[in-house]
Amino acid sequence: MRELKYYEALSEGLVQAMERDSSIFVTGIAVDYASGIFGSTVEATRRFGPERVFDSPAMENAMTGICIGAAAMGKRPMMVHPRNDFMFLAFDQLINLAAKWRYMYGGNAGSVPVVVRAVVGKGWGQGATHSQSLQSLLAHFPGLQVVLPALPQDAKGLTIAALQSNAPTVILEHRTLYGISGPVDEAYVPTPIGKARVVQEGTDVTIVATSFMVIEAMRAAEELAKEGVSVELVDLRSIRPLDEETILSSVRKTGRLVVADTSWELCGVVSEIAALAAEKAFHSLKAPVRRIALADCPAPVSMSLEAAFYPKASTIARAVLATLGRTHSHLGDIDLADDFKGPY
Amino acid sequence: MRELKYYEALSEGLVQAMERDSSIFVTGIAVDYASGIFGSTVEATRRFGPERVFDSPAMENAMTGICIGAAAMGKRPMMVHPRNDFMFLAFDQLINLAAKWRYMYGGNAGSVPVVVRAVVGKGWGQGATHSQSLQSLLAHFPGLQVVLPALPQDAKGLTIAALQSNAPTVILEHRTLYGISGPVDEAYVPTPIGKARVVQEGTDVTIVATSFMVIEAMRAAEELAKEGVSVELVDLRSIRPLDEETILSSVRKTGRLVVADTSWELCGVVSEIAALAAEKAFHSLKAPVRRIALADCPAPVSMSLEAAFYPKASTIARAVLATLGRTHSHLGDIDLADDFKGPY
Amino acid sequence: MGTVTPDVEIRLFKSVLRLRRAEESLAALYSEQEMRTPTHFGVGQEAVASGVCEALLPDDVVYSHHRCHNHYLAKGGSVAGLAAELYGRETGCANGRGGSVHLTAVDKGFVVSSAILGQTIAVATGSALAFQMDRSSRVAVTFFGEATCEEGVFYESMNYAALRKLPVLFVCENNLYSTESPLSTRQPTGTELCERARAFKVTAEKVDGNDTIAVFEAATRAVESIRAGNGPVFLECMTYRWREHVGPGFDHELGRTYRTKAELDKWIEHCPVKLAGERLQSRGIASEAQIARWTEEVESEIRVAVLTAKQAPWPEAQNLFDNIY
Amino acid sequence: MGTVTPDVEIRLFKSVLRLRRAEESLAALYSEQEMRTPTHFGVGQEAVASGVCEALLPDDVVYSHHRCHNHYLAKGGSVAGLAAELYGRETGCANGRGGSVHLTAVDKGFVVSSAILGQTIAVATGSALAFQMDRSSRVAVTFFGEATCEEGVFYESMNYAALRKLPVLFVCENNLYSTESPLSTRQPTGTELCERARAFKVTAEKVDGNDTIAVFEAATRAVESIRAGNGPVFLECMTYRWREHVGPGFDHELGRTYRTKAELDKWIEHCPVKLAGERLQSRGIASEAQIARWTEEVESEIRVAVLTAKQAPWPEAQNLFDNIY
Ligand SMILES: Cc1ncc(C[n+]2csc(CCOP(=O)(O)OP(=O)(O)O)c2C)c(N)n1
Ligand SMILES: Cc1ncc(C[n+]2csc(CCOP(=O)(O)OP(=O)(O)O)c2C)c(N)n1
Ligand SMILES: [Mg+2]
Ligand SMILES: [Mg+2]
Repeated sequence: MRELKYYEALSEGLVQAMERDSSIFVTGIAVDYASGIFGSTVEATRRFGPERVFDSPAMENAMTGICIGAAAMGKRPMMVHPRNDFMFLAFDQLINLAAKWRYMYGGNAGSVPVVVRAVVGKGWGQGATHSQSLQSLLAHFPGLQVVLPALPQDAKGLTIAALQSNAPTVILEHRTLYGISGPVDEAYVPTPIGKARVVQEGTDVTIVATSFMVIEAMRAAEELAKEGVSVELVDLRSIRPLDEETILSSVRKTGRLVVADTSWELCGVVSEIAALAAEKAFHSLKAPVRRIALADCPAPVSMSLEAAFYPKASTIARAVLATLGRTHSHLGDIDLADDFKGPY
Repeated sequence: MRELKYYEALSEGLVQAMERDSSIFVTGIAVDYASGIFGSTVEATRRFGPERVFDSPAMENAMTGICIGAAAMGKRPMMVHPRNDFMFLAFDQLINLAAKWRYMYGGNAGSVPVVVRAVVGKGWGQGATHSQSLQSLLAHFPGLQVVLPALPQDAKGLTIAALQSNAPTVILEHRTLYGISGPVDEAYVPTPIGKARVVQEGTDVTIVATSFMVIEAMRAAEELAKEGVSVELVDLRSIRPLDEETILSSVRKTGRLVVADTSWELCGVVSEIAALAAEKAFHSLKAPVRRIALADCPAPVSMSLEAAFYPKASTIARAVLATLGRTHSHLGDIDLADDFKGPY
Repeated sequence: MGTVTPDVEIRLFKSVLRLRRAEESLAALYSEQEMRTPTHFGVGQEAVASGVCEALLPDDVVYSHHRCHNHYLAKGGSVAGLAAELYGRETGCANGRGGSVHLTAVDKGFVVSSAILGQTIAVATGSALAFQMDRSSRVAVTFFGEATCEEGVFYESMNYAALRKLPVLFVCENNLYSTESPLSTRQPTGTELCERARAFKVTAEKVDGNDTIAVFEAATRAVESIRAGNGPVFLECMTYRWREHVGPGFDHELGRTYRTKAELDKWIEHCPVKLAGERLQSRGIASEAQIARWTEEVESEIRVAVLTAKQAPWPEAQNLFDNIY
Repeated sequence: MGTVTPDVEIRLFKSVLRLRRAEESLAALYSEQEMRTPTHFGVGQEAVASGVCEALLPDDVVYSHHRCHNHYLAKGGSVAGLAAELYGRETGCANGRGGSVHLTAVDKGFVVSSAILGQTIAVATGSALAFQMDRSSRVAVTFFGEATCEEGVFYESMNYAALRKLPVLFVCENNLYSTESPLSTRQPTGTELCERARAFKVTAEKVDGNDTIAVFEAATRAVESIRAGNGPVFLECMTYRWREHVGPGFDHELGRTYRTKAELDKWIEHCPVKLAGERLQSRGIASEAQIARWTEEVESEIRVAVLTAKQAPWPEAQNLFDNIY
């Protein structure tokens, strides 16, 4: 299959969906710039013009409400946040209205199919307010769908699926994934929301990972294979709805679980998956579950601290070995240098 | 010890703190009404007057920022939300600034000791936007403290502790607790933030509960005792910082864990506690952990649906029996009628 | 009174009468504690809803806030759907899922009301955006209280609506209070909300919100200007809430002192229903007997609605998870 | 020019000169990719920071937004603390935890800057509330860009500041763009931000933001009025950002077309540093040689700051968890 970069896959999914559905429009700060959200909205802007792709003033809260109101009249708005951290300002509209709309009006006021895309920052000293990853908060609320494409194929497929779905859907896209390439279907095929992907099968340990941690986990799995450890890697993709079945059947098979997410641990995705295993695959578990998350502090800026703040492939690999009771290993230096270039 | 109602305990803690610390002030919608936040700010208003207890326009976001700015100048603002659901509008200031302030400025800009009190609604058809319980979201973020007093003693003690602490602290107070009485120290004694309370010791099962679910769990434990089940009940009190030690040592003792919280399950407090046990008390666990949370839908309004939506004492009791492998029991009808009276 | 034909005057009167009778009946029943949903009655403020909705076409859309019964009814929502919703029944306009503050009657153009201040201001603006994109001549209207003008979302929405000249009508019901807080504790002395709107390049007008005809005429002007492509309009309607903020009681009877009985009495003097009725009679458009007949019609709609609601089925627990996605 | 003594003029010039030289030097070094923090340079906008801060007393407090270097430096923050922060060192003004957008120099009255639009508008308002409660004569100032006037928090804050007559000065630097978006895509045609402020009962004035003296005089008037208890003031300072939104480059060199080189050139013509320097010379307050000496003084402060910063220690990983609570 031909390869696309993640941002190209996002773009292709969006353009194909917009071709098919004239009710889709795209807004948010900077969506129609020449740089179009790190390339992902450039083609849509070129193809569909300012009627369907247009900039927004700085007004996250009302703009989210505006998208809801347009959706109530039959549109399919996609709102983009250059950083998901700006969404805090829009939580009221998103969580307290969009997520509840269909239910709260008894189904009689229709649905509000708003798609919110938001970019997760990391590194280059973006600091505490520009590098959070809000999946666990958002997923807490029934009525929202929350997805995190890790691979280009799913960047395209989940964009399509979100734009087809009637439920308000948040797509969190990790900035460090944008430049990564992978095979992507040319056809217009949605990735089912609520289905995890088994990236690789294995027998010794299950790693459940999200977003950028899937990439780190792939590198960890490769290295672990050299040590004779067979990893089954599950890319969660959707946090809500959660694909309990895929997770549980993998854990029931391997009996060991390591979970890695791009946010913090406390009340985070890592805890959710660990709890799920402890509740519903308890009798298969052979060892304590291990959670891998951000260090429990706000994101620091200095390079020297960022290195300690973010978990990496080696963090995952070491957790896998620990869960197997192996404390020593010939683990190579598998971590990539952070080669992101500033200013942004 | 003399008994106070929960709201009287809140009030006493606040008044005693204000007597000792002239930098404390209280604001928020309705704080200075004759009804003063269900009675809890009436005495403070009477004693300290409009200079220190004053109403706010409807402006949750800016008012939170205003409290931060006052705190930066040495004040200790307490901001009160009649429903915690209104806080979504203030998440940016609270999570993206207050929680990060001390860390993000390297400790050089001091701290912003803002106390946010917010009431959790339940029942009487308050519906999807007036009965959420936001502890798991808030606790996700390092830099915030999040506490949920269940008993009057802690309503007072945690109020005092929050007003003494330098970290921004959210106190979530469940509306249904306000009328409940219990022994309360007359002295000015803080409840330590970050310490759970063992409400009752037991040997068969650990129940970890929060807020109103502590009350339900007490009733469940009483009934279970009649069936010969010895429950150890832990009132979590603080979600962040989390008292891992108390939880883990109880689980290590009983080998069985049921967790009950006032919010949803996905990425919620129940999952956090379950995950903690699966990671750090795994080898003591004798049975699957059980999570008890809201039904996974927005809060409905109709009485007939509310009854199915909220977990109760009997839900907890049944989960305890299940974790012991007992499927049948003579469980009485231990659930109280919802006797909350409208309109609010 | 250029545009106001006798027909319109009759419709306006019948509308405020219907709103008044419905709210009064429901308020009376509320004390039975069978309607388990926090309810903000709109008694005293009917002319705003009736006057504005009379100026709209059926496919214009209306949004509202927590005090929403008047708007829902004036745009054509049924008393039956409202009463059943208050009683939490499956036959409620939101199937018993929404309660008093979350009403809907989409087929009548009443999209939704919502209980969080300011939400529907943005949402109505978004519906107006959709209409503009579709080159439709429909108008979106949002009703809200003056306290909502303290929330930032109002200004974000006005800025955007004016920027894009969106077909949205912002209707502020200024009833002088937010819960128990008077204007003086919330807005600077001398505040004129219309000045704020104009500073955002939004056309603005202030009217007597208890005068059905004044509201209707202002709304008609507004809607005409909006349909002509001149962008959003802000209408400030001065009015007064008779009953307590939430619930069926009267503040003075409940010992609340944040406002006086004398102030209430002054506004009761200036009752929108009375004004409209007297005008009909003094202009010879309707007799007292006719008014009595209309009153009986309305009362009967309400009686049937309440009776039916009380006998309607409860939502079934097995359907708790319907309509989440 | 009533209040502007030669001393003040000299201080104003030295201030804009210092800001300019510091930003230019840091921008030049930024391309080495050793300052790993997204940086919004303030070149071209110096007169706003210098003019306002000159009108303040040492214990007045200042807040800023993402484009904060000028405000930090003008209120007395050290180049050393700034440079070290950009280089991520333990000696940075935020110990390498904050980066370019999160500066602090509390002892100089520069409380903090923050990267989320609008946050510090409310925060400064809160500091003003504290001053008022303490019956202090201190003033709180917040600097922000004109795009922040699209965020609701600005209006919530203005309403509150005017309601309570708080001692806060809102300084808007209108540089015509938000990232690459011109005013025309964000604010209605004919918008005058001062009109908005006045509609909130906030005193407002618009000045040439590239004219140190005009800014200083307006700020002096504002601060006097605020200290006299007349409540908040809004100052709109018209100015222009020379470099790209974030990063050290020039848009035209990077092929960006959202604004023209010609527009930039027009504003470079109207350079605040040049204007202030020429005025000093034409009024015989300082000679070219004197200006050269001051320039050298500033350059030397910067050189030392950068050198020291580059050699300063990194934060240690073991201290990752310091200062969370
Ligand atoms: C964001 C938010 N803050 C606070 C509340 C609580 N609240 C409900 S109604 C109300 C008063 C609103 O006053 P106004 O907008 O003037 O409408 P009125 O009740 O007078 O009709 C308040 C403060 C809320 N629902 N939402
Ligand atoms: C709430 C929020 N939304 C969006 C952004 C992204 N952002 C950073 S700077 C900027 C432009 C702001 O323009 P303006 O306020 O005029 O200041 P200027 O950059 O022109 O100095 C934007 C949109 C942000 N930081 N915070
Ligand atoms: Mg009102
Ligand atoms: Mg700007």
